[in-house]
Amino acid sequence: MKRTLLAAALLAATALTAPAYAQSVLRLDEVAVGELDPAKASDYADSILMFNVYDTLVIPTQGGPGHDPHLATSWEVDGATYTFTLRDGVTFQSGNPLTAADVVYSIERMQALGQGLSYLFGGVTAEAVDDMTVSFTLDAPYAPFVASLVRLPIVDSVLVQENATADDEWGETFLSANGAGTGAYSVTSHNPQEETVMAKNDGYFLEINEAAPDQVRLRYGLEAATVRTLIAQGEHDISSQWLPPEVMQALANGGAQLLTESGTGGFYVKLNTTKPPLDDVNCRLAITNAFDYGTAIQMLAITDDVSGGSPSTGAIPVGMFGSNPPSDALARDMDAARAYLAECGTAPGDFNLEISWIAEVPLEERLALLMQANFAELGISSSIETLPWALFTERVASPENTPHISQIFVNAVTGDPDTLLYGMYHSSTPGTWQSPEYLNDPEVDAALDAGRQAATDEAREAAYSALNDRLMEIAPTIYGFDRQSVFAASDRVSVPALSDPAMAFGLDGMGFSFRLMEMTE
Amino acid sequence: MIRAFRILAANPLSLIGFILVVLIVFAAVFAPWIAPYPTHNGAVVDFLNNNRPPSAQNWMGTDLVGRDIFSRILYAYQISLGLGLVVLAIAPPVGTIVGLLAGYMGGWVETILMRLVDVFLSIPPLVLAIAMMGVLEPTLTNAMLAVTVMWWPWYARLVYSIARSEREEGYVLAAEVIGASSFHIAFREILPNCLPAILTKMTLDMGFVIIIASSLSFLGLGVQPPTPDLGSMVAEGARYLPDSWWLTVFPGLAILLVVFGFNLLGDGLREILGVDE
Amino acid sequence: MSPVLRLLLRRLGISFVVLIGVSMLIFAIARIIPGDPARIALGPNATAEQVERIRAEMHLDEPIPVQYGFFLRDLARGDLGTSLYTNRPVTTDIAQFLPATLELVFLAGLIMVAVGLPLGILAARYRGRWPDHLVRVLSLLTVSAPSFVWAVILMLIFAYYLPFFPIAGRIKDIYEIERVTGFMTIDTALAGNWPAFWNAWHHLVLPAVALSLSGIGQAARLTRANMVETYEKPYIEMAQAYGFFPSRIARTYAFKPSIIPSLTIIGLDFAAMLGNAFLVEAVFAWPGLSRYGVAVILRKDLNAIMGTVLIIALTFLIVNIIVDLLIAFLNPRIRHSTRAAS
Amino acid sequence: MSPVLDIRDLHLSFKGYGGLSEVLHGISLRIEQGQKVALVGESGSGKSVTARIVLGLLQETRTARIRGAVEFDGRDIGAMSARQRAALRGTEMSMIFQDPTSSLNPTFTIGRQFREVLGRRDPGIGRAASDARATQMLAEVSIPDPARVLAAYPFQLSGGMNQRVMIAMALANRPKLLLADEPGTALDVSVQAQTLHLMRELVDDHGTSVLFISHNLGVVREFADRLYVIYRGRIVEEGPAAAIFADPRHAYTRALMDAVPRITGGGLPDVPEVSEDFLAPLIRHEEDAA
Repeated sequence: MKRTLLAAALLAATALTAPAYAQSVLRLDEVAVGELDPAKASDYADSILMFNVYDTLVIPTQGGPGHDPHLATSWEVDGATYTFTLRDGVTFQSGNPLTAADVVYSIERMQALGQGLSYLFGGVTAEAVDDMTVSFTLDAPYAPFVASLVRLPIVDSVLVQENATADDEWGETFLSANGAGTGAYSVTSHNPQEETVMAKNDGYFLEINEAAPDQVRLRYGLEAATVRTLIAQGEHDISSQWLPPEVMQALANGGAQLLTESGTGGFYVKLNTTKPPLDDVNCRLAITNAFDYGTAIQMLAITDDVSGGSPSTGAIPVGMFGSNPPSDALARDMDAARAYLAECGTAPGDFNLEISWIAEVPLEERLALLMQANFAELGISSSIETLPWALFTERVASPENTPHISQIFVNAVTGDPDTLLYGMYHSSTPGTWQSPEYLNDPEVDAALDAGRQAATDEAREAAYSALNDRLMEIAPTIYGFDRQSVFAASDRVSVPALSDPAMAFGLDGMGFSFRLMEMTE
Repeated sequence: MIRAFRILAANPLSLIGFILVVLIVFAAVFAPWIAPYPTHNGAVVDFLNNNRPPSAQNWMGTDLVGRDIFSRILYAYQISLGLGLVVLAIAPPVGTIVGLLAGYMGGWVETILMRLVDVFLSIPPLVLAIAMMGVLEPTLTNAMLAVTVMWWPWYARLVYSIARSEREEGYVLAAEVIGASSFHIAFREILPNCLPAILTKMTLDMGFVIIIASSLSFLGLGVQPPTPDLGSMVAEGARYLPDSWWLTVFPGLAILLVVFGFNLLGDGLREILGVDE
Repeated sequence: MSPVLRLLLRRLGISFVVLIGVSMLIFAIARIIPGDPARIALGPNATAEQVERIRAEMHLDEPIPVQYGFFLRDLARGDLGTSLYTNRPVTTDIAQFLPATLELVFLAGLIMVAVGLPLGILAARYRGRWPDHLVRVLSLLTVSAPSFVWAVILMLIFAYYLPFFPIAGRIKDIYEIERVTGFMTIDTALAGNWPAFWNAWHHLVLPAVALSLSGIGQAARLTRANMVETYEKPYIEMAQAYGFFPSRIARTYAFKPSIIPSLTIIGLDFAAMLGNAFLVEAVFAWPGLSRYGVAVILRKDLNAIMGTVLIIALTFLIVNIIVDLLIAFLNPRIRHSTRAAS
Repeated sequence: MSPVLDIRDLHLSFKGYGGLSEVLHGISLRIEQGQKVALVGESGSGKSVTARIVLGLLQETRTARIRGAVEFDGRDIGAMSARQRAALRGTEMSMIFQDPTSSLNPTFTIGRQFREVLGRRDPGIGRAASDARATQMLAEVSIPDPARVLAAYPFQLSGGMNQRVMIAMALANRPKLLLADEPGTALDVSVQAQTLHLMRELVDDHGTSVLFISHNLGVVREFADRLYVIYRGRIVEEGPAAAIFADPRHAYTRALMDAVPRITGGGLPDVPEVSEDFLAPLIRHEEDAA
């Protein structure tokens, strides 16, 4: 009798919790907390927020190279000066009109706060020529400047200044909890650690697809098992890219679709070139040759067609300036490894390598174990250390605290190789999460500078090709594999930008423009 | 001793506990000989055989890098039991000394020491250990340290309460009258009266220490890979529910089994030694 | 002054002293942290000037006792600093996450008492017979696994294989509930949104049961032990000699004297639940203080760590004072600490 | 008229780890209406278990094996169900215990406990009726301020006061038989004597039969009409109290009497030296021997 009652209560509870949706809702998740302040945005979750709440002057062309006008209608280049004409009649979500002053305020705010991707705009001076015209002057030639503008979100300067205080002159408190953009989605609520809720902005300056979601819920820090079950039960729509391959596989087997985003980044196993024995190039080459590239690729396979990565051919992902052809895939070579090890000044038993992995990315633990086993075949000793992301970024600030081996997924934040490689290998940018190598090599510096200053695509290609060769020679990094981000999604949503190569943006996170998605239910 | 065993044997539950503990200790000590894949406690990967359900080759399946879960559980028992032994070798003596000093000396020594104990006891045990592990590097030694730091106050309080009541007993007064030193009275007269309670608590605590230690590693604050640890095996496997259930369920049951064994045994010992809960 | 009031004042005084001690302990733990908190705070691309600015803001360049002084001063103003992780005041974070944890722990505590005590009474009433043995095995079993193991097992059975309960969160996201108390079960009721109310309960049950299991075992064992001791007391024999039914003796005569010594330990078990919530919240993606605590600890977010531990210690002290008062209320010896007649 | 209590050839044994061990080896005992009978022996002699068999408490335990007849008011207790036996307790028979303070429940007021007891006879009794009856009973045991005592908890009262409360409670339902197990041994000697005196007056007034259990012949002398001396589960001497005191014939009885002066302190009794003579057969004094 009691059991029947309980069952009835459960049924009642279930029945009561499934009313029809009044409006279409898209639910997705990210592992890290989303940073809503656009000047501080750097990782994937931040990018998703930024690209939807804010707009930029240009956006990458879908399905091809180059950039299209967005908040700007056109631009002119005159030496180191870029002049942009703004689109008429654009208003912020607050109702304030977009003016050149907003653009100037946005870049100055970013430079003043000095966080996130502000380093992209180091030597740039902005000026409002008139209400609708803004010019940028660069203090050194920078070929990918237009590309970098996809990382300059335009904020509502009037609204932010209204909410700034004497202690907080750039309105950081306000912008960390509220949106102030022109974007297709406005922030309804933002709970760090829990979720950000966004709603469609009816006043958006472009047409928004009718079927685009009315409401979007971006949840943070869900467990893989939770996401897996929620998607299977139809209560979640798009997973993060950090689900382990097995879970993606289980979802795909259960009928979920797999969305992909590729071509702008790779998995880099970074070697601290200042710490013995890895300060010796032969010791580094011994371990880069011992790494089992084939098994790593095998681990990434999700289905027969979809994989989390493709074989690496060198320091630059296939498809970018200076990359090697796909046929040059790197492979394990134990004979070469042994030969280099013989030249290495340190006995294998004395290596004592610290192999770190980022706690938020379970896949890296497996790669760490793979490396440990690979190196052990040469007799090289090592230990494994788990580092949460925040702690990792703190540790790499000094060469002594930086582990021997760090595993990083790096993407070109603007889609251009400069933003992928300059931060990693130029001697002027040591000690960030991108550069735990602490590489200091004049040849590499020269090639990087040439690449960013070159006027033509041919010259850039040549510069990055030389860079690639040099980076293979001195082996500061194990170039693990070219990254392809994979997301599992329910069939309630269709995302052309993440499933049709002709619609892809070639910029990480941009595929999550909600206005281009369609809810099919 | 023989009498103790006979009482144990008369109580089937305690006997089961005793057998469980003996079996697990045996399996842990002789893991290198018993484990079907003795190399799997360390840096071994076998991606051709990863994430396999239980089979004749791998009784409890394999984990995500292809290691035999049964073998790793046996090695993980070494870590759990070792940690328990170290904690119980340090915390009770420290707590006992503090408790004796406070209980026998009285006065400001008592006030200061017991307020200190109160401070430690007013943070839930696991929270204190988590906070400590949060600022320390996650290593086995630090995990032992964190658990020990949260553990000694319980012994201090136990010994203190016994010492305080014994302080008024005739034999202590008699010793004071003949001019015995405080040290002599505290350690030679009072301490022996605390021993049965301390010993019983230690047996019962073994299981509890294992639970706390596995909780720390469940949260990623304990032993680091590739060293096998029951708590981190459960945490790791939980990401792959419900498909790869064996990753979580077997290590979870392994914790249950060893702690259950110690609890059954401790429960029996309590009856034998006649100590109240 | 009534004895109960005197007891309350005394307990408050001691608690205050203990809380100061706790703050010192937490402060000490937080300052042995390896690494530079200012740099952790600013993230990967910070400049040296920014690091200096934050160091000065956080008083990191002052001697430790001065830092502690600043910490206490801010504490007295109810200012726990800013979380480096969420960029918000720690008090705001705690206010957001604490109710979820308390809701979970309260229900778990309730289940512990509602199931554990009757089981203990049953075992004592039939001591030495099969219900006693069964309760003994069950309670030993429940205390033998950490709550994350129970959480995983319950989840596997009752959420995955038999999908009776949801696996994560506090409520289905279609319900927009205005936050009044932060307790989802109360806020939904206040809003009069009954489907949401049931849904909140539906989410709460499984985590609460997982959290309560080891407490149930503890409570049952303890109650049984105290009841058995009480059964040896002459007044129980007297009750038997007056022919009261065994069930009435168990419920009335033996239970009340037995529950008094149990209460202190049940209070401690409640504290243990605040700790174990760290494990259960992790499994059920419960957006509570414990999950926040783990996140800030993993990120070495000093202010947030100190704030979280302090608030948990405070909650624990409050619970203990409540338990003491409850004991005083139940135990006439404390309530009437003077003799009425002699 | 049948006797209030008639025990014939009562055997009791307990099942333990080493098999059955017999505690009572066939004792017989009779209490007539209004008679005050004492059962005297050292601790462990079997006198307390006898009382618990009469109350029907030992019958409820699984380890006890009972043989022989126990008739209360003409009805065989052994043949009754547990429920029927329980129905007799607190109504037809009641008991007074050794330590009054610890025998009263520490968490309830005296008034509440009176109400529970009176409820045995009259389940629907209200608070006012119960308090009135309790006040009357307390007055009978010469308690000066009944209202205050009813509101008090046992630990707030002295031992002597609690003893009187317990006597009042035991007689509140006008039982036919009162069992008194070493009453007041825990108390001061003078207080003990006082309350025993009071108890004797009361039972005489009410015409209640009493089975008085004690190790102390000195206490019994004041109280009992008839005496049974028990040693190791056997009655060794029985008869009118006066007759036995005048002429103790059994070696054990004599040993107990010699011990009297030393045990008036109320502490542990000085057990007489064990002697072969103590195992001598039962000696029965004739009714008219006095």
